Amino acid sequence: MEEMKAILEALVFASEIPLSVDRIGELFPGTEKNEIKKFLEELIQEYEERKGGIDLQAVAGGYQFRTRADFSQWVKKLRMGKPAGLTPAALETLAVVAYRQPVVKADIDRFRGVDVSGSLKGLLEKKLVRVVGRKDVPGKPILYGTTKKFLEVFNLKDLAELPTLRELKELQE
Amino acid sequence: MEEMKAILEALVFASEIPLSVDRIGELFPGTEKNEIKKFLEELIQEYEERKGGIDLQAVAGGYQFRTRADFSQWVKKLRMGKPAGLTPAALETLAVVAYRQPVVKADIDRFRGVDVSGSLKGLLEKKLVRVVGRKDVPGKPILYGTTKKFLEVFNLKDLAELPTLRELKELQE
Amino acid sequence: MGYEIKLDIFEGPLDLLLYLIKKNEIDIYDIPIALITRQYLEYIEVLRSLNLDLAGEFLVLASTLIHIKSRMLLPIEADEEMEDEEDPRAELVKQLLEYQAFKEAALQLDSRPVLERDVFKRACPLEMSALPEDLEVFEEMDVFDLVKAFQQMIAKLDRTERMEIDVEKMSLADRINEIMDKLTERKHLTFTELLEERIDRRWILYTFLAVLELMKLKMIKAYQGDSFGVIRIFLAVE
Repeated sequence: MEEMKAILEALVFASEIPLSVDRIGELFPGTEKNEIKKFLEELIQEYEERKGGIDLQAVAGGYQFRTRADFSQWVKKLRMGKPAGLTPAALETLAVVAYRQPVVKADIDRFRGVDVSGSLKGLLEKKLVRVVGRKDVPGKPILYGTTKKFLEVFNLKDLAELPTLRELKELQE
Repeated sequence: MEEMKAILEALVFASEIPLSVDRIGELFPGTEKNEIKKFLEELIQEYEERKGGIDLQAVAGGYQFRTRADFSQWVKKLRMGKPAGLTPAALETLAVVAYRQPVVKADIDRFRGVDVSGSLKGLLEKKLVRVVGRKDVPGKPILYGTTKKFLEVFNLKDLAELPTLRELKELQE
Repeated sequence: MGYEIKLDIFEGPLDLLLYLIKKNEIDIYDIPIALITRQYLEYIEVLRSLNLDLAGEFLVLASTLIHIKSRMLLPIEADEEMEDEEDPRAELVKQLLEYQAFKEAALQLDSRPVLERDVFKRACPLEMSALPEDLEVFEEMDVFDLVKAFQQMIAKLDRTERMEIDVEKMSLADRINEIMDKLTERKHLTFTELLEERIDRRWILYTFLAVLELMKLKMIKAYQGDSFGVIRIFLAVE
């Protein structure tokens, strides 16, 4: 492949947004925009004729690689099993439960300085946190702890494997 | 292009992490993994011969599209020089972890002859190193190892692809 | 700050030593210790005069070198003993060779096509309709993030709220979870049953401490028939 065309392909592929001809032009001050455009149209043509899994498309004022629409069901299937992460709020709540367990919700609230109802519910649904028991005091508050799944997800043999705060602090000094 | 090959190309392109044959296998329960692998190897070959801007590569236990290394200067220009790369100190610490894993901090300190707290923390934050457990000796020190991201970042198929340490081999002989 | 500058010159005392050995074209297996010690100390002086904050490790190696030097100066009393006695430099040589190997390995790593430096992956997010997230699937998460989240939180709390959480406390949490699981399943248990006939002292200790903690938290109740009778443990709240 012609080098200029290959470079354009690399740029479009690595760009965080659909790449416009103007932006490319800034990188190649000596090159005519029409020429850049010609190369990109050639690439579009080539990908179309090849009938592979990806296409180069002109979208939103720029160029972008996309998977062929015919295969969207497969891509969706792949993405469905996409591992879900935790929000920072959920992670903080989880950290309090992990390190202070068994712990009542009021204590987690106090620790985080906000009402943790939402993130706690999410963690219970994700089966990272569970009800360990109830306290025999007025109101019989629920005590929360972490689950086996929590250990699995964080790749821990047991809770004693969790790094202690002191150990982390030592790293920072 | 054969449809199955085109679907595989779309999936690899769409995946945010290097896509493993096992994961693809889950989507195609009736298909032999060897067949999937064969198609992917064919794709690798095709991209190589095409000499375009992108290559398909086998990294970190999976497959991923990447820009050709020859064009790194252009992509860097496009991305406006986000500084990348590790300091020599971080690289040395990373090398010790990679070759000696699972390894405790005291051993990394000893191998490098300095306190590695700072660089170790940086590597943990960059997700190149992770906590893998505790060593079953008094004090139960934390054991560190490398991550999948380490393989991804350094373009390694797996840890076995790391070159053997020259001097250590000599020592053992 | 000074520490950072120093790191730009040598990655550590072993790095400096290795540099001196290479500069003098010395056989690493037969280091002329007097010469190297002198040069090493000179370099340290130079670094110091440049007002660079020398890390303690540089001084530790200096004293190791001096110690080796003095041992090599000691008269050898008998030839046979010489045979048995290890070369005082052996340990240092081993350390240097290991360090050198890792240093090389680090350079090799750096020479690979590094992601986001030499090669780049697709950066544009895929345009797709909203996808359901599968709640049952998780990527493996990093414990480091969890600890950091907790640490950042307690940093904001009063000093009285801060507490050290150590391995012992977490071992106790493990035991508490196990005991509560069993009790939920079996309604009541004896202390002996909790011990599962294991005689590991730590296990017995943690079981005992966990029972005490659970009683303190009013999560369980323990009853004893008579003063030497069986201790039965129940959930405090069904």
